[in-house]
Amino acid sequence: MNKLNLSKQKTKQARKLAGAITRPVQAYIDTHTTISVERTVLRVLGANGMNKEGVPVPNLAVNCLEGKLAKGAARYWVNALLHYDGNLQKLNRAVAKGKDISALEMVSDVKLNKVVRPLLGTFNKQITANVKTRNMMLRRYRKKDDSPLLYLIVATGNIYEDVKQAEAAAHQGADIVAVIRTTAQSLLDYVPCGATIHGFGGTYATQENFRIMREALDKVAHKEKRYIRLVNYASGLCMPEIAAMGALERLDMMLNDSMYGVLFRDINMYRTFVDQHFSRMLTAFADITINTGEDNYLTTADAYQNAHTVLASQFINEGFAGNAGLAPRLMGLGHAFEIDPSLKNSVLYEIAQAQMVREIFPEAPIKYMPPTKFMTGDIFRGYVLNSMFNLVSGMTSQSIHLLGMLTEGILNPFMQDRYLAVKNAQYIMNATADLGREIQFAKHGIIAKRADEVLNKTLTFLERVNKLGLFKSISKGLFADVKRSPKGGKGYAGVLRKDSDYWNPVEDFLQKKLKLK
Amino acid sequence: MNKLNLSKQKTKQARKLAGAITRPVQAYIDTHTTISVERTVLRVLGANGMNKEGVPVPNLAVNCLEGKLAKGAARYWVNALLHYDGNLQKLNRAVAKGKDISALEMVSDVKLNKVVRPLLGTFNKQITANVKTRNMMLRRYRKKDDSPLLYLIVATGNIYEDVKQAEAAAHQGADIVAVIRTTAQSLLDYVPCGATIHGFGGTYATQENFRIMREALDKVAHKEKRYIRLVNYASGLCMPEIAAMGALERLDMMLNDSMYGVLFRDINMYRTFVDQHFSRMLTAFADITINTGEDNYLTTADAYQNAHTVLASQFINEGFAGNAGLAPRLMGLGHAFEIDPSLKNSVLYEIAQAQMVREIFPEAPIKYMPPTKFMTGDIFRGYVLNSMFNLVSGMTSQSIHLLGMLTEGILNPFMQDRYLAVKNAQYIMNATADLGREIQFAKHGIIAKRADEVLNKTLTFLERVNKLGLFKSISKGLFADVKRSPKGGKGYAGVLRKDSDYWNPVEDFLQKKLKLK
Amino acid sequence: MQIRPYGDTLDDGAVQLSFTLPMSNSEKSREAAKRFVLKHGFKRCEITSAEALADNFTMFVVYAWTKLGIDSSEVKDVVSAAPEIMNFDEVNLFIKEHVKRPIVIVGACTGSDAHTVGIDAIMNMKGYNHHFGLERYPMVRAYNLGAQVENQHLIEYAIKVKADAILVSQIVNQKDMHLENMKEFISFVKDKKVRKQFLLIAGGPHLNHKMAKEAGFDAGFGRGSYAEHVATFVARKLAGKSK
Amino acid sequence: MQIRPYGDTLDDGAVQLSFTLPMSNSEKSREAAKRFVLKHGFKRCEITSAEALADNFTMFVVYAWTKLGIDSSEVKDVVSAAPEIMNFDEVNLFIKEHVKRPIVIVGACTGSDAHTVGIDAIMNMKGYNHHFGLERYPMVRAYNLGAQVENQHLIEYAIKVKADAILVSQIVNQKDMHLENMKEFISFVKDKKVRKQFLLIAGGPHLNHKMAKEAGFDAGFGRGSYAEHVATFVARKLAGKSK
Ligand code: B12
Ligand code: B12
Ligand SMILES: Cc1ncc(COP(=O)(O)O)c(C=O)c1O
Ligand SMILES: Cc1ncc(COP(=O)(O)O)c(C=O)c1O
Repeated sequence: MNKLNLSKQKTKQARKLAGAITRPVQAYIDTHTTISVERTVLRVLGANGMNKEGVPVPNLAVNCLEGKLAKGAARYWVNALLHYDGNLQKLNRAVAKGKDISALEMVSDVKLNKVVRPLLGTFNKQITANVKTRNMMLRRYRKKDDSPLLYLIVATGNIYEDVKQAEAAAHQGADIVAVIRTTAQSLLDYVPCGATIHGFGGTYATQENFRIMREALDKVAHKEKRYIRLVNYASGLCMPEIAAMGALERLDMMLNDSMYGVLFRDINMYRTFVDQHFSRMLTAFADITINTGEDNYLTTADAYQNAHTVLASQFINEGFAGNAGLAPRLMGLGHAFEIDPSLKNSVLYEIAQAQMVREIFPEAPIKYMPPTKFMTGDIFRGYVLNSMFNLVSGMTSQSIHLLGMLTEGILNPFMQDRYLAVKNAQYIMNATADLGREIQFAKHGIIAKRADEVLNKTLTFLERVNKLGLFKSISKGLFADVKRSPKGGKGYAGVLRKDSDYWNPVEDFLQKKLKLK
Repeated sequence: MNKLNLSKQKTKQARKLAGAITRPVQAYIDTHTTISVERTVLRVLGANGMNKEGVPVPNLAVNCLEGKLAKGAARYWVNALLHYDGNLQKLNRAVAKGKDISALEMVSDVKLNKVVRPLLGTFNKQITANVKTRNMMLRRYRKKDDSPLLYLIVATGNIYEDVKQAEAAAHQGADIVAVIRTTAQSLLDYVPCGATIHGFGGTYATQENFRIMREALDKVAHKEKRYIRLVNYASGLCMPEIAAMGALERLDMMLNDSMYGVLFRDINMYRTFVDQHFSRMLTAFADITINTGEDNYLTTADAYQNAHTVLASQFINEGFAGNAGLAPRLMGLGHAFEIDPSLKNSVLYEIAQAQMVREIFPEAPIKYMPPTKFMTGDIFRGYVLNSMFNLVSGMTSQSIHLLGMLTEGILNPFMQDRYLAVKNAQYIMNATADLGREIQFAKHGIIAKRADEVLNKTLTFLERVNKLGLFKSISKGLFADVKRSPKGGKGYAGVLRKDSDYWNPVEDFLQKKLKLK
Repeated sequence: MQIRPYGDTLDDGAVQLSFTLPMSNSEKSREAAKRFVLKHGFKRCEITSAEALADNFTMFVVYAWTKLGIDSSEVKDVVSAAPEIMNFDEVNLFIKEHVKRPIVIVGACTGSDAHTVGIDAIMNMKGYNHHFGLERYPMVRAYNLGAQVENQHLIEYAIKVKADAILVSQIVNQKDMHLENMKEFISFVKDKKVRKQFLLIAGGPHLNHKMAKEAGFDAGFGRGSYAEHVATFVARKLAGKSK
Repeated sequence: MQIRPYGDTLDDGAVQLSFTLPMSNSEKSREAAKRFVLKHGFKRCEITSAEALADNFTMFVVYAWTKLGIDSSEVKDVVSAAPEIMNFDEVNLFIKEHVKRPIVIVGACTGSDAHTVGIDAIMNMKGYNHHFGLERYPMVRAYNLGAQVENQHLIEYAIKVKADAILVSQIVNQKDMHLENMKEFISFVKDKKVRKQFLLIAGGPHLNHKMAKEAGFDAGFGRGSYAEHVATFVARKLAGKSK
């Protein structure tokens, strides 16, 4: 696909710059860990459950390692496991009851290595089985054409209500169901446990909730003869933990961005960069597609003016993702249809941007967000904006198509809003099924020129970021008009330089599996 | 504009066939007149008013000419005028009171010719002034771009309510307002008089109603700084009379088709062919754009299967219109967006057909009808169908764009439906303003192939019609799946062969003006 | 059990509305719109959009929440004319076995209504939406008289061909003309004293079984009806086995 | 005078509705939908579309006609916070002439609400929709504290900079949290005994003047508000010349 005549040379240069930008950050990542990464390691190694106050075992375990965490929590966990006869259940129970695992006598590294192997084996088996099941179901209910996957959200706050709405969504035609998280969860430094029925504008991401929804969607998949992908958020202060949970419960996609938390949730940047790397190794291993969050830039900044920041961020996300072993086919790079609809030729610009992203990242399953910012209380107008979005998405072969809700400007979607959204997309994508293949763009026309212009601006922008360095660029507000200081934001205290004898068998395992070392 | 690579050769051939098809019909037309043509002549020569029972003077006058009409009603009218001292008012009053103008002593032809001259002069002045006023206003409120003219209907049945709704429509953004006629008017063999407030699914076409609406639209034009074109129907048994009324009251467009009445109103074909010719001479002289009715074919027959009958009919309408002195720029050839929306690539086929019509008739102000047949009670779905219609219309540069109503499948449009329709079209046409210029179609792609296929089928079809002759083709149901016998249908009794001394000074006048002789 | 609309939670009673008030667009007319909605029993409402259609007309989009519901027992008795539809083959077989002769059906779009597409959809050979029309049924003799047919003429024709059932199509419902016309039809049938001879069936986008029954017909069919609905109903009735 | 919706004729009372019932799509649920609508005072209604959203959920599109209207006198008293808006230049001039000093305005999006775009639209330099924000007004000192700001913090900040007016933005209205939060704000202001010191102004897509007044604010602004609305209101109030 090459309709825009984009310069290969320029995209190569952009990737080079993104490499240069991410390199120093990656060096930092490689030498650091976070409390959240450590908790994730424990989860992978079987940490589970919570105490009476609802504090999860991984948190309890890590909390008692103050001062020692830079050696790797795994060391103490696996050591403790030996003290409990290798019985995870017992260990979990003990930690939940307040057992301090830092105070136990330490065995040799050789011993630790031996004990950890079956734990990793179990993990390996679980994840491999999940990947197999997914692939089997995908093959069984293969989609007939290459039109975008239709993505619907549910957000009742109650996992059981969510299930009902997800079933309805699947019935209506969704290929993907995302369970929106309750508002403030990204700022919690732990992941709640169990099935939950109270959320605010969304439902808690818990492993049990994941399991319940997965089961429900598998059931409905057989009924509708369509595999329904499940999405949640590996994002916020517990990014890698949720990634692990998702891997275990066979989620198919994870919202996961290398900078979103920094920019939009004021999470510390060091914390985020380290966390995103570990999360992505996990999702890569579990064959889970990430969805990046560049679309968010366009809700606070003008979408026409700032198209290049989206592309720049995609290159950076791509760079980081590559570092974590994610194949391009798992990089759901994000962007959005957010240009002011009153702008003359706005749809042409949207086509230009969507086609550009499609061509620059040919293997990536591009995630395309519907209009949100310019959605008002006039649902009829909104319905038509969505139809243009559907048109552009289909004709530029976007991959992950978030359905626009005609009530976006008003309230959380009603059940009927989802139905209308699916019908809109299905009609337009079928009625224009081959439009993309059918048309060429004028060589120096508005569309081709616009794409070239955005690419040029992106290069200039990346050069600037490279000169300043990513940390400084963010603190100067180059992305999304938001300024964050390197040591500010939530969660910086949870970042640690790895000790020389830092031990992380899960990391080692993942790196080996992903051929990163 | 040549995006489809349509064969010039084939379109030339189609025009040749249309010429061959219309020629024998035209020969019939030239040697015949109808009661409606004769009434029209009298109207042009000042016949006006009605009797106590509401029978219009033109009808009263023509009615008393039984057996003599083949000599031309003008002869008797002008002769009678001499008997009333050249005072039209007196003559009209006398006829309304029952005066038989056939019984009066006849003066010489020379005398008649002399007396008719000032009458024609008055008519000439009125119409010329109308054309001038229109052109002046059009220049004054010139549209900035070449996007389609937005066409809205009003249909309250009450001319004063119509005015309110037309004003609102203009405020909302209409360029054209059509006053829909009351249901059965096309079958009346007279045109009612005066302002009317009771209609059924529409408002009576009367000269006074025309005047009232014209005045209102001129007022609103100054307010909105946009000339608002007024449309009515020169169609049915009184086709030429209404054309004359429209010319006098400065209507800007007239629904007028050479076969619509035959196919959809079961009006006799001879009657219709003769009437349409005279109507069109009048509209040509008054610089009024006709709108043909090919769109109607697609409401009873499948729009994909029968696209070629539309194109064939357009060639035939073009042929007849040319015979009547209409310039291509006044030929609003009709077609419609009526392909089953569930058909894969339906929008591509719509693009193909719309672009094809645009290219084959480059100077004609193509009239494009919105989806109607596939509009259901689901207004949201309907709103999106209309948005695709708006898209196709804008990108293929249609000229006269009838706005689709989201309630089309349910009821006569509400005021808010018109507003929503305008907003939909304005958004899409602005957001895709340059899309047509921006894209090319794949050389042997679906669109180009489809257009070629329709053109080929049209040729075959026209050949068949030519072989059978138009009269026989219609009686065999070749158009719109409707069969009509040559002498069947309404109004055949009103067709007469012209006598050798037939006198029609209005026809002579028009032919001279239009340089037809 | 009380039934209420479901927005995003059971019984939240959420309803979307739109309408136009003959007032200019202002805080005052927004308040008027709100009160108008609340006057209809809604407990809460929000004007989400207000757009001027003209100087003195404003269109509102409103979301409203109600506590009023309907009792499911209220609607228990509702039945459709042919609750269990037989398909093309089943109907023909059923007629062969139970009626034991072809059935005769006459239909038209009556009065001033000129819309043929609806009655054609039911009767013509090719049918509609991939559902064959009655003319295609081996066990049905179908006569489609087209549109703008006088009620009298239709009845006389039905008598002439000894029809089992008469189909009346009505598309236009402005000023309730469909109901008027249907009532006229029934009164003519009664005048002619042939009411018992025919199954009388009405159809059209603004009709349903209940409305048709109320107008004196035996059955009514609305939007989305096909030939097999009619055929099933007629066949079962003639076989005395309607369910 | 009674005011009723206008479909295509004065007082026809036509309203469009859509909603979902937790019932399967059937003649029965269509009847239920109809009765549900009629229960809300409509005289006549037509189900124009019924679509299954899931096995047990059906969405309806309905047109209904009502005879209920509202009395125009009922809504006579409705006023907006700033009925006659001054533009950018006029406001600045007005402040210069009548207040005779720059006015100080502090604003934030409060509570857990993280939406900054609304308050930015009113306050930031660049404004919104080609309407400059308050920061650009020469005669206004504007302090925008952003989103997720605690009510307490906002009030203390206002006291500190001697603000004339405090702007509170509330975007999220789920479970009425905007109103809760506004009430909390007012009670803190009262606790601090500074109610009289400030003009209190609330804004957001789910608010209007009336609602804000009811919550204890001096003014409220809804969708489509711009800086000049706020500036006009504050300037006039401070000059004692509000109209
Ligand atoms: C095509 C059409 C026309 C064509 C008709 C061609 C023809 N030969 O039929 C033409 C262009 C001639 C036309 C003219 C007019 N039309 Co018209 N037309 C339509 C249109 C676009 C489609 C109708 C259609 O074909 N539907 C498809 C069929 C298959 O659906 P259906 O009729 O509902 O039938 C189904 C069911 O109802 C049922 N059914 C129907 N009949 C029967 C009978 C039996 C026994 C059974 C069992 C079932 C059954 O089964 C069918 C299949 O599922 C509709 C809008 C729309 N989208 O519905 C307007 C519409 C019906 N027309 C309308 C109007 C007002 C007119 C005019 C009066 C306009 C005018 N002022 O000139 C004229 C005059 C017609 C007249 N005197 O009756 C209005 C009616 C408004 C109303 N609610 O009363 C509509 C709704 C458009 C609108 N929104 O204004 N029209
Ligand atoms: C952009 C956006 C976001 C961005 C916010 C970025 C930012 N920094 O602001 C991000 C992506 C972060 C976001 C997150 C969320 N959002 Co949000 N978001 C939106 C969106 C798309 C646009 C809002 C917007 O910018 N509008 C443009 C501005 C200019 O309009 P406005 O805010 O109405 O302001 C105008 C007037 O109201 C008024 N005004 C506003 N404030 C004030 C103050 C004063 C003093 C005055 C005078 C006037 C005034 O003047 C302004 C100019 O005219 C809306 C949907 C929509 N189209 O409205 C959803 C929306 C507001 N979000 C919603 C939700 C639920 C969320 C989340 C809770 C989702 C989740 N579960 O994670 C989160 C969490 C946020 C939180 N804790 O509050 C819902 C709210 C539902 C409801 N009715 O309660 C909406 C409606 C989307 C939806 N349909 O579900 N969101
Ligand atoms: C990449 C990414 N992560 C997370 C989120 C959700 O945000 P949070 O859960 O932090 O509120 C979004 C929201 O759009 C996102 O794009
Ligand atoms: C060319 C033409 N004439 C007339 C009409 C109106 O029909 P009538 O007034 O005969 O009912 C139409 C309707 O669409 C038409 O296309």
